[in-house]
Amino acid sequence: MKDSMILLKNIKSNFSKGGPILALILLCIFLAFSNENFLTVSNLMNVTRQAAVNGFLSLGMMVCILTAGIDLSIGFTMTLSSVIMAICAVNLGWNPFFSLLIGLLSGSMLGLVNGLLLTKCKLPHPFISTMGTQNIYKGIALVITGATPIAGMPYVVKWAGASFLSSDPTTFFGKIPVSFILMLITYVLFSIFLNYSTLGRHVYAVGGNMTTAGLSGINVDFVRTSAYVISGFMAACGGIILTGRTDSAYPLSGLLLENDAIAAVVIGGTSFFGGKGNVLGTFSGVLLISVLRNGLNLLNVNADMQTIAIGAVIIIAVFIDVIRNGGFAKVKRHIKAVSDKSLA
Amino acid sequence: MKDSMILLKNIKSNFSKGGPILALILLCIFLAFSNENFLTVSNLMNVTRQAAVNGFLSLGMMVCILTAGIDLSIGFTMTLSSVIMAICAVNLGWNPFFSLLIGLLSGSMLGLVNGLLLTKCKLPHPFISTMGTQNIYKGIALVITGATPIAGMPYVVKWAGASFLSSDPTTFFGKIPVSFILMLITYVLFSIFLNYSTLGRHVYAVGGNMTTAGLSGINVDFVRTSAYVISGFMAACGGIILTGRTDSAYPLSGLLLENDAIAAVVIGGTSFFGGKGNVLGTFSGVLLISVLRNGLNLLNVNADMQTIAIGAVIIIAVFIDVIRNGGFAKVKRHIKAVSDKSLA
Amino acid sequence: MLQKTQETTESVEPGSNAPLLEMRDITKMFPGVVALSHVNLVVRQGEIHLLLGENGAGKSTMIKTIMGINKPEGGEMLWMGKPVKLNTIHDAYQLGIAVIYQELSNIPCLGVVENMYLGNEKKKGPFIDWKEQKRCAKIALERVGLGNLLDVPMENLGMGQRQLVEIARAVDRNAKLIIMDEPTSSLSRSEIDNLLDLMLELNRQGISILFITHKLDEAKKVGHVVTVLKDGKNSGPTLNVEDVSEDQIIKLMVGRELDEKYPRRSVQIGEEMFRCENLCSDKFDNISFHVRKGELLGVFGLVGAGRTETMRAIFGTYPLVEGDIFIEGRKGKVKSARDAIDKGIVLLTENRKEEGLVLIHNIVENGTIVTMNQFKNKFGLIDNKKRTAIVKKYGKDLNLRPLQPEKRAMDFSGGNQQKVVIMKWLLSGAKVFIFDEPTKGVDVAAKVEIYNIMNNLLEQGASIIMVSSEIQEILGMSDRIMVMYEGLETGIVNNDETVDQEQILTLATGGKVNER
Amino acid sequence: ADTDSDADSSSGEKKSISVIVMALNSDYWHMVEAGAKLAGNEFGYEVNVVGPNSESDSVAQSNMVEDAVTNHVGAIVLAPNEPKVLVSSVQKAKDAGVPVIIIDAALQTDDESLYESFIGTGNYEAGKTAGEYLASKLQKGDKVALIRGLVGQPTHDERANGAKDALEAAGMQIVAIQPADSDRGKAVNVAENIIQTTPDIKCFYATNDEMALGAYQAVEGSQLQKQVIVMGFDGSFGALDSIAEGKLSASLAQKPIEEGYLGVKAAIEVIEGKSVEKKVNNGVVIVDKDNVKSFREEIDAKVAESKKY
Ligand SMILES: Nc1ncnc2c1ncn2[C@@H]1O[C@H](COP(=O)(O)OP(=O)(O)OP(=O)(O)O)[C@@H](O)[C@H]1O
Ligand SMILES: Nc1ncnc2c1ncn2[C@@H]1O[C@H](COP(=O)(O)OP(=O)(O)OP(=O)(O)O)[C@@H](O)[C@H]1O
Ligand SMILES: [Mg+2]
Ligand SMILES: [Mg+2]
Repeated sequence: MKDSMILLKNIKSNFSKGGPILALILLCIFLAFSNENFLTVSNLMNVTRQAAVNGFLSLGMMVCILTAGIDLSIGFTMTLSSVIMAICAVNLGWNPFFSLLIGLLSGSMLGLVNGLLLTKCKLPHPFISTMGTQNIYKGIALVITGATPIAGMPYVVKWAGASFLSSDPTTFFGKIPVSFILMLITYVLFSIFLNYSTLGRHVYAVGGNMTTAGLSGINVDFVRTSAYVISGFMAACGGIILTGRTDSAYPLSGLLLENDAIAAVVIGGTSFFGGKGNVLGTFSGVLLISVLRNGLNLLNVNADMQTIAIGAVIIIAVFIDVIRNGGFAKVKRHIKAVSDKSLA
Repeated sequence: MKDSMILLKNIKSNFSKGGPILALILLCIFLAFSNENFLTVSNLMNVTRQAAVNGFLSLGMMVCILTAGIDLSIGFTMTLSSVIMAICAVNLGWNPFFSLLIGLLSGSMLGLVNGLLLTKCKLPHPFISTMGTQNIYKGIALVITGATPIAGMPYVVKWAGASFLSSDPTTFFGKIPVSFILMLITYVLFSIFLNYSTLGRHVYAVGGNMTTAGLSGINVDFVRTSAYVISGFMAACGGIILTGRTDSAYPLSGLLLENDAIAAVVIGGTSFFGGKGNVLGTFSGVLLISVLRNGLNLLNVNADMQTIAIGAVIIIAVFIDVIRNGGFAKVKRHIKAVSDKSLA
Repeated sequence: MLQKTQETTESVEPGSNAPLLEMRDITKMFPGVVALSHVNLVVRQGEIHLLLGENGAGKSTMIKTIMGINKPEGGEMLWMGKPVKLNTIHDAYQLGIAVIYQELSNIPCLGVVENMYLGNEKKKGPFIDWKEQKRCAKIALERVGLGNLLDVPMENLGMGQRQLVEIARAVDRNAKLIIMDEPTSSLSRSEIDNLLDLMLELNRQGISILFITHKLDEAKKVGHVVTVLKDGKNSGPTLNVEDVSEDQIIKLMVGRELDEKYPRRSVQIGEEMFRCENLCSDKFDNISFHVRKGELLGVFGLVGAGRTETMRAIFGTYPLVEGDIFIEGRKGKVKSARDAIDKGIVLLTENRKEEGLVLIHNIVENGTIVTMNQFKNKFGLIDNKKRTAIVKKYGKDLNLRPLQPEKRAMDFSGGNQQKVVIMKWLLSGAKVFIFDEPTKGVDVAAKVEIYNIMNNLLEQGASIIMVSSEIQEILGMSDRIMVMYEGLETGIVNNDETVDQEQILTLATGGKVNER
Repeated sequence: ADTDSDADSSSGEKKSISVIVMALNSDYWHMVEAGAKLAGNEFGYEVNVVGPNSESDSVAQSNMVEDAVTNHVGAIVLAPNEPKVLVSSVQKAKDAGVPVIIIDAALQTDDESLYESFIGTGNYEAGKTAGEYLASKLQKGDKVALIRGLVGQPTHDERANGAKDALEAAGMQIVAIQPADSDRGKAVNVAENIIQTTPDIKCFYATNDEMALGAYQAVEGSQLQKQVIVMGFDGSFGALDSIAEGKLSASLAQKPIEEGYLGVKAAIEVIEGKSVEKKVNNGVVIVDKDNVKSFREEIDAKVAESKKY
């Protein structure tokens, strides 16, 4: 009896959390009616696979935004770390797993630089510092590759980025991409991390009110720095997926990827002012963007129109969230008050 | 006696405002020693001319940032308004001045859309709404031009963007670009606007504390919307200069221009949290970026290294400001305490 | 380094006079300010120690120094007789010091339990042990009377409840010393009484309390000893509360005697200036009152009674569903703050830092934010010289200290900040002033100055509506008193000899008294 | 082309040549750089190769032209990344007496006196050649998809349009023209999505090699590599490797090394007062598995040589 009440409440609260899911479902319904290929298993798996890279980046971005920050360098952090990994694995011929580790480590280090610029050098806002490092990381990636892609990734990288659970494409598992499963696992882990670990909760606290968090004995600098390290690490993960998927690490791969990540996070309902947001929302945001691009391709929409559609969807998705969350609260309150009055 | 004291104080206070000027001077000194062509009149005028477009965009961006906002669509607002102007003037053959007016008007309207999305649709942060409109404006510009440039601008546009005060290049005035003078005039006007007009002061108040401003009878929505209209208008001005300079309006002209504008504004000492900043700072920021790019070109630094240099300069310039403003007071104190300790 | 202290499990006998915390010769400087200069403070075991002083005297700075947030330039700290040096707040917690800061330190978007354990989570392995946290939180919250609020987000609580959560946090940490920096400034009467009772109860259990407040009556009610700070220095030695009178304490704080806590005025009350009838919204219903020229209408009620919303509705910044407003007898509608200002109604919000000032801007900007347009010269440009001159003049009249127009609002003390807010409204030439909690967090001397300003206004023919949760202030200043309870008007009484505190409090808790 | 520029005072030493490419962020332009350096060395001139960060940044490129003029270079070799936008800066160079050689993409102007010589094929023509090649490998009515760079970027507009016109003329069915912003990762997505709607696709043509390699990745992922031809543009090293491995079917190479070499050579000739041809068509090569080996060897040799200096 009581349990079922709680369950109901939980479902309701989860659904009310899920504004972006609503936008996602609407879009899917529209696409299902517009193109018969959209709702096929192979296409849906297609979408999930295409979501993976942005999926990883968005998680990192989300953590930064939760602390009321932002990481504009995320795209080229990804590029630089994957390029470093590729150099180790391909040019230097080192052990693939060791190279992978180096890649992940470089990503974290690049994130650390962002974090330290913010907390130790006291740069006023991560927008600036990461805008700076974005350029620096990009430049370094171009310099160390000589602007040439590095092809021929080791098997483990290709496995992560391009393969399926089973090698037989006729079976069910043969249709499920490894990258999507990896992404799913990461999302679950992140959900646990953000909800049940000290650092995770501190991320919310710092984003909610930095001064208060500091006065409560939270090491704010540590939390903020960690957010950027996590972001760098996730970027490196995304880099591995992308490198595997394209079988090459190329120095411009990160171009503008931060925009998709920010869009996914914000569409997912994370507050731009920090402290509020959840993994499920970001997940929906990531899928929404992926579905959108897939749909535009399936419908063979003109290139220029695609740009417009993407802009419009960003605005509409956020707007739906605004309405749902009572951003028009004042208006609503007024309406409610008026109607209460007329009933009395 | 007393006057000279005041003068001294004024200079000091202006200089302390002028952190970015310091960075600019340092850079200029360095370049003057590294390349004999840097300090020639013709090159300096070159720099100023190259600064003009960003100069206009940065002013608009600055007003938005002063209200604690941002206008990521500024680049494509510029593009779309200049493309509209070009269509009127070239394709439709309308009166040049009338077309110019339409261009400026479209810029303001596009800005108005940004403002209304923020204030009427209550989108949470201009970062999102202008990221959306950026894509939309870009798409529209591509659609209405069919993705091809429009060349053959009327004389007045070319005069503004490409000509010199005098047509005789051997005279002094023949070396001074009209666009730079227009930019200078606009900066002076803006300085007056921001310091001596009600709306200008309200921009600061709203950025400093939106709630207080609202409760003090300031129409916050109006001020914020105005900021984006101004930004749109300035973008259109920048568009005219660029169109004149290149004698063509092309649909990708706005790509990534918002980054340079943001960088100039923030390097110029405007607070990313709103309410603080001045025109002189932005001016130095604009020149700094322009000098930097010019210098790197003169020194034949290759593109990758230029990217790195620009990233580094963004960070360093902001860092200088942090130090100057005593952001490191704590650190300094700490160092002092430690050294006191070790001496004792 | 942090010195480990012995864990003493048995509670200390109250009255035993061993020093618990000693701050010796503390000096703390901020750029341009000496916040503390050779200050000594000894808190003994089992005592409630009052730390008093004017706004800006350095009380909060002292607290932050104790907690290791401020690193002092000079002086030392002793805990139970042993010198200690705190590097982080955790060191303080470790010793058994808990603190409730002046600015509430909770995070509204997180839950109550989570807020209690913020920075000090109970863990099971790498994860937070939510169950254990909940269990412990429940015990602590029950001690402060909030046992049923476990699952609520902080933002749904009232101010008083939030304050209690902070205390529960301190209790849960087994603190030996709880420091409270003005915990009562945003609480209602009954909440204050609750809190004071709780303090006495905690004290009985052997916990020492360092208590900062500007309300001397409550201070005298619970305090054992008192230390007064003035301009960052000790103003006299620590005294037993029983041995000193309120006036003596005030003299230590201010450096002179205050003539009268509630200065009298002689004003001829004139015709009606403002009237509202039947105001309704979601937070209040059926509010009708009027105020006349030269009259001060006090509005009393418990926190949450809906007074703020009512005033905001009059000021045009809260949606009004129904009701009429008359200004000087003429019916009018107030659509926005600007509209209200233009019609001569202004509102001093209760929250001066967030809603009254632009903290990063200077006094000239803040003072003229409402009236910018009045300073235009013939070219339509704002005349900054004129602005500065007027602000200086008004600042002088209001006794603003320091009188530096270029100084940022954030660098002024609370009372002086309030004066800046008052200045901006004075400049607007309003006729009806609504003061919402005008003396919240303001020291005794500054309070009197603010009362004098109000009296001046009344003498010049203005009308004032003063919302306050402090009954003395209401009784001391009002001509008439309106009382609200849960959004309803429970009575308007003339403030003459026949009115007493009990009557008003009865009204404020919903009881009825004959209307006059 | 003799000039009255004041920089002539330093007549004793040889002037430098500034090569300004569309962007210095791909193999292609690095090969142009190599060719340019080669020529510089051969004739004993200092050659500086610069370029903006992105092929769509025409303003930066205009600035580079102006800055080169300021630097009193002897001549400018320019690959304009916008055919109209760059006209005004070339005009400035001409006004200052600095001769300009255009390479790779044409400058769209009526005033041919602005530049001394144009060396290259033009992207539209090259795209057409690619289209014709593909048509020869396909059956009439086969389904073809085009993956292109940023919309509004003239290079890619022309490459796409040229191929489209040729393919349509030969009776192929073009099922999609979709943008992938010259990015390999995006191209994989786009190609995958196109395969969803058109599983019987016969050919992908991409307007640069990066996108072609991405498209091939998608084709391979769907195990269609046997039936689908994937062709790129540029003849980059990655593409050449892939062709050699039998993956990518072909790439259209515009002979970047020659382009750089001939551009600088022409510039030197102009400086030394010799006359140059107004328009040089240096031709294109379609590299496929038949000629990839020889083509690669030739390039490697030249690059190695240019690296020596
Ligand atoms: N972080 C800081 N930077 C600069 N000055 C400061 C800082 N904190 C406090 N001050 C200054 O130190 C002095 C003491 O301030 P403090 O907050 O301790 O006063 P207080 O006694 O708590 O006053 P109130 O009763 O208003 O809370 C004031 O002049 C204040 O302006
Ligand atoms: N969500 C909140 N965040 C911060 N402060 C709040 C919040 N809600 C209420 N307060 C503050 O708590 C106090 C009580 O607010 P509430 O709205 O419950 O009462 P009220 O209508 O202001 O009643 P009154 O003015 O009669 O005290 C006020 O000081 C208000 O500013
Ligand atoms: Mg204090
Ligand atoms: Mg209130």
